[in-house]
Amino acid sequence: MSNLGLLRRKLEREKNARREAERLLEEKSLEVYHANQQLLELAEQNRTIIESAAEGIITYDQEGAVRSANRSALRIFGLSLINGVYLNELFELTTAASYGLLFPEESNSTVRGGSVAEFDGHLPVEIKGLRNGETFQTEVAVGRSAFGQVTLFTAVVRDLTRRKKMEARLRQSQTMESVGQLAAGIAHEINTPIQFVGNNIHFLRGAFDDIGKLLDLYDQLTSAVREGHDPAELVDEIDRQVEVADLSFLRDEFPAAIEQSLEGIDRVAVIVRAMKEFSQSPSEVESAFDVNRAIENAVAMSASVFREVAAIQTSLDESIPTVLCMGSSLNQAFLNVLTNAIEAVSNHGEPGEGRIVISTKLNNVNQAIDVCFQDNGPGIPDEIQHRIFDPFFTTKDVGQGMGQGLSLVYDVVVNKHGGAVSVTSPPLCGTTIVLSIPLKPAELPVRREHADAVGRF
Amino acid sequence: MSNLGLLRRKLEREKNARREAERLLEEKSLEVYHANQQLLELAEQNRTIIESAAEGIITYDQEGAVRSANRSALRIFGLSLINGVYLNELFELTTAASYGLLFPEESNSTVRGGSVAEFDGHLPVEIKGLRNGETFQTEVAVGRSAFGQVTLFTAVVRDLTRRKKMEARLRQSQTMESVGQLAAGIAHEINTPIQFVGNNIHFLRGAFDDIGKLLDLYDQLTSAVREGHDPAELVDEIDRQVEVADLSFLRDEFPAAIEQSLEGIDRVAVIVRAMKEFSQSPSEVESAFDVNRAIENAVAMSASVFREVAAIQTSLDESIPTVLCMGSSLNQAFLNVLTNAIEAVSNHGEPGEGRIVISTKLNNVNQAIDVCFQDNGPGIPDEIQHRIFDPFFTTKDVGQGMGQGLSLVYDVVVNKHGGAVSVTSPPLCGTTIVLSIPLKPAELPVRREHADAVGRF
Amino acid sequence: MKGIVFTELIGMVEATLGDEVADRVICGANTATDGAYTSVGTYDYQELISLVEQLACETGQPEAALVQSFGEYLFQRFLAMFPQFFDGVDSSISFLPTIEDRVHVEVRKLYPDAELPTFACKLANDGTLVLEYQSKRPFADLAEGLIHASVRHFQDDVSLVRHNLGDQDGTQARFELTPTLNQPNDTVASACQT
Amino acid sequence: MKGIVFTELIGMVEATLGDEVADRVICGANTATDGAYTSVGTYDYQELISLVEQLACETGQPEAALVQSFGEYLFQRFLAMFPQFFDGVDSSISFLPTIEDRVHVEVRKLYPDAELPTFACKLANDGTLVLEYQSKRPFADLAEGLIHASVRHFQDDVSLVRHNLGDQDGTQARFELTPTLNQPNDTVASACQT
Repeated sequence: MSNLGLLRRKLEREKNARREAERLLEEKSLEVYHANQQLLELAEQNRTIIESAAEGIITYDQEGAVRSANRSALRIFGLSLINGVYLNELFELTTAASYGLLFPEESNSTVRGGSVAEFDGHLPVEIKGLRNGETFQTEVAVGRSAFGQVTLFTAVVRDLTRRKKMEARLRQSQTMESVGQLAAGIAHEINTPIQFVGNNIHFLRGAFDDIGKLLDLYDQLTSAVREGHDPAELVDEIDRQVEVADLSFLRDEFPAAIEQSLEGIDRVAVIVRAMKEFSQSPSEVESAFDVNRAIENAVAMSASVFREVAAIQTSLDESIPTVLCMGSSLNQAFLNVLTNAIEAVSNHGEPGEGRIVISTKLNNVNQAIDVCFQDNGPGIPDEIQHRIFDPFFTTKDVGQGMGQGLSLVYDVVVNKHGGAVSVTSPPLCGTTIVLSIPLKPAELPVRREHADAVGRF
Repeated sequence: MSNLGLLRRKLEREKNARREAERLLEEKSLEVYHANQQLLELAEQNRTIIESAAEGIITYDQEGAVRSANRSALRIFGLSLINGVYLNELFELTTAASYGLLFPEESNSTVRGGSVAEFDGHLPVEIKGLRNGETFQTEVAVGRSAFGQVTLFTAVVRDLTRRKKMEARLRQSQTMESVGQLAAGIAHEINTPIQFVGNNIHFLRGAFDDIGKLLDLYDQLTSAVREGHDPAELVDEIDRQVEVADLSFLRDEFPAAIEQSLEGIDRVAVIVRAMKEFSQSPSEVESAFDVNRAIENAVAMSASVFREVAAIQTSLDESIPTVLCMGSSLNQAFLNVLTNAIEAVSNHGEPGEGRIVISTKLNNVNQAIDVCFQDNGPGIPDEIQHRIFDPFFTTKDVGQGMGQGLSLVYDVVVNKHGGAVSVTSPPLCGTTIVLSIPLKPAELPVRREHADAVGRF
Repeated sequence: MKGIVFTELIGMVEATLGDEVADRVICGANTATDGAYTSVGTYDYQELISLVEQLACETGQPEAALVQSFGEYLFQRFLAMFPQFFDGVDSSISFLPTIEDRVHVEVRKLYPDAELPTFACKLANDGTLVLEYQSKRPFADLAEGLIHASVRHFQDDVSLVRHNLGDQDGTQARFELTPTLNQPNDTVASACQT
Repeated sequence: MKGIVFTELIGMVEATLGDEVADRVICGANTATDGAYTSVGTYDYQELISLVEQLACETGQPEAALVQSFGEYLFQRFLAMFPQFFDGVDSSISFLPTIEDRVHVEVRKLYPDAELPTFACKLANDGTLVLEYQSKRPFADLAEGLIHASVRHFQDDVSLVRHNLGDQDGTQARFELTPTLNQPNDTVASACQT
């Protein structure tokens, strides 16, 4: 019976052990259930955030097949269903390089847990997206995650359409802005000669009236003489009239008034011609362009603005050839650089101390014409030199007027003409900006966007 | 012994059952481990996406204390640590209403699982954010999640600084754009009278030379007569000279040339004055403003543009008082509406068929001056009427010139002057735009942004 | 089939007929597991049928009756082991609908893969609860036993009618619990319509 | 302490001394669980000490020696139950460092809350493996038994020296495995330096 008792005790222990194991399993199961619930909720919360993000977020596998996408991605690509679609239906992947951008190698930066989407190592890239058969500009940041054997990529896609449109709109707007900004000055510049030409013509009218009366008397005199009448009384009247009209004064002043008027009219004509040449409706067609004449126009246009501010000197090499280019946009570029220089010296120097020198010369090395704008303003601090071509950069509050528009200069010279822009501003030595315009339109490289090209300065 | 065998069998079964339970538990544990790993990876992936999002994402509790935030949120609010910070340190929450925006009630839309962040029900709102003690514009979309007893809110925060800056920059740019766009036309408009005034003055110079010679002869004649010499020869010479110079022609033409010149100078002066008044450097200071004169200026400015395109009529109520306002920005608004009207009729009608009527009248009800622009262009389709005041809206491709700038009109009239803009465009009846300018500067409501106010049309 | 059904069946045989009968049943059934069951395990339902067959041999009772009795026994055990499911419930007509809505929900938390029968319930206009049992396994008898025990436990004044459905093989059946007294029963209606 | 230690101890006693001794040890120890252990459970380590005390009474052997023997037994059991940990390992000096790096990692996958001892290992320039045992519980003897068994299993030519550390209460000890033959052992070095 001891054996029996022993067995019964063992059996009891086994039963209890089994029950304990079962209890532990159910405990574990419940724990698991709750843990899963929480993780699912977290995942769902994240999913909701991702779903509501304005940026498109897609994941895709190594074959480039999309595995998931959020609402914004559908909107951005104009699709109602995106899973299973291949990347080349979403992006213009004409080159292996552009394709490669979407499949970054594992980055070397810290990867926690060995399987984490890693964005830090990969800067956003600009890729053309496809929507309803049309391309549009996107900015894509790609990350890579490994789930066991499966590698997934996550791309955060930003639609740059609106921004690009805004930038284009702004660029367009800026094209006309400088002329508009100068309008008051131009009006003033025209107004002054117009005033005195008007005064002179009024003077001429009065003078002619007097002279007309005199001519009438003289006519009577010749008639009297011819007919043998006594002219004495007429001569007296003529003398009186000569005195009244102050004929000698009139005869002295008349040519002066005429010359002054012609000079005034000429001044107006110069400005008007400059304005006209500046404001030709912008055409992208290239034609022969006289750089020196354009500089003279720019100076004429901004004459009234700078007269009290700065002495302006031109040193134009008359032997330089014309260049084949888009003239009206170059006109704008010159004017923008000039008005910036004027502003630089006016904001910082004593009145009359400002000095601006514009020179042109042939650069044989580059087969280009270098247009050099030097001012003795305060210069541009090193730390912002690389930003002055940013479309939104300004050192002043918005609304304070001129001084922007250098992004247009960059766009025109570098993007449109394949030229170069350089800025040097040694401390206390003002600023020198050189625009280098190629003599012949170069085979332009792929149109560079500003962000990519900043490194050149 | 049967009893003993029985017990041994039972014991064996219990042992096996226990081992099975133990095996199941370890199986479960491992399964759990892997499931958790996957969920953690997923959560981590989501976290990484959220972390790399350009939008700030913060979660906070019902007390408004921040629980978590992504990198962009730190950047947007200029903080290096954000957890535990309260919402009123991140946003300008001056009113209960603005505070309430960040704590939306549970929405009625489907909530999966009972605990999901829900964004659909809540549209993004614009709230002023705080960064380094300064305010900036943000757009915030708030969602609500319940975890058991805990309610968490998730806010997706977009920094609108750049966009607002871009819009302001564009608005500023557009202010000057219309004048710039008209510059070529204005130059042409000025050039013609300047040409013939120049010609006339040249004519006057020649005429005066001839007359001068004659006057010399006459002077000799009077001397001869006075001194009793024989004047016959002189008279002959005078007669010859009168004939050579065609004195009668000169005396006829001289006044005509003078009058024509004065007229030309006057035309130039009118345009220049208009240009000057238009281009006064924009000032936000209010002063007395003659609406009729501004309309005349706008018509003068755009004269050369519309002459071949449209007949323009003004019907100005001369009895309307001046208004206290920011004149230069209203000038711009008038010009923008006018150039839009010109464009409407020029793009769509036969040359010469276009007709634009501008009228002013006192609106006693609103204590405002109504400026009404009517054109017989093609009208604006219903579906885009509400968008024409959008700063980026255009029915044309970017680069095609004028026709935008209505956002400036809205900004100037509604935001800056507390006035109203209305557009009516019945099918086939052209477009009528009425700008209503209050006689006195109203107590302006909180500056309305475009998006909020679209509903008014 | 979840191990708890096996452990409880053996427990019932041991308790009512003694360890020796239980041992003979297990040995006679000659199943793969040889009678070693853990409640948290999952086993082939054919083993349960084999055990019942052996039990029928031992007792001379029909299998259906045995399975029904087991159902009644199981109800009592559930009552003891999971009192929380019976809290605030006062009749079969309010209890039975909660099998789908509450009991199975909790079971699935512990055993997400459990293949549970469905108990679709519908309250007819005359107050009759119509319950449709559907399973991959032929245990309508077990369901009947459970329902019987429930009716007895709550002391319901109802008549229970069973209609076999489908292949008539015990995998599908309709149970009708019709109140025998004309009592308006609001709580029933509300419990079943949710 | 994980239940497997308890089930294996009782298994050893049953196997070597018979069920009756095991039963007396369990009954004599008079623990809360009364000898009902499941390997997946977690139990107070004092119960193990009580069981060892009773075993010492039964056998007349010192407790330390018994625990060391149990350690050696446990090593053999692990060898049988978890062969994957011994694959491609050919010496204690290459095996022992894997306890922290591989064995405990796997244990934690199954039992995230397990309170495991640490086995910090360091390979000295002369080829000696220095292993520091540290635990909340005083089972340096168990560790020693395991290490002994390992040395025997791999037929290592090493001498084993133990230094008790800290409170000298068996919770902390340094074990030094010094090769007794002058054999260059590349695999050892690489196994330990990772």
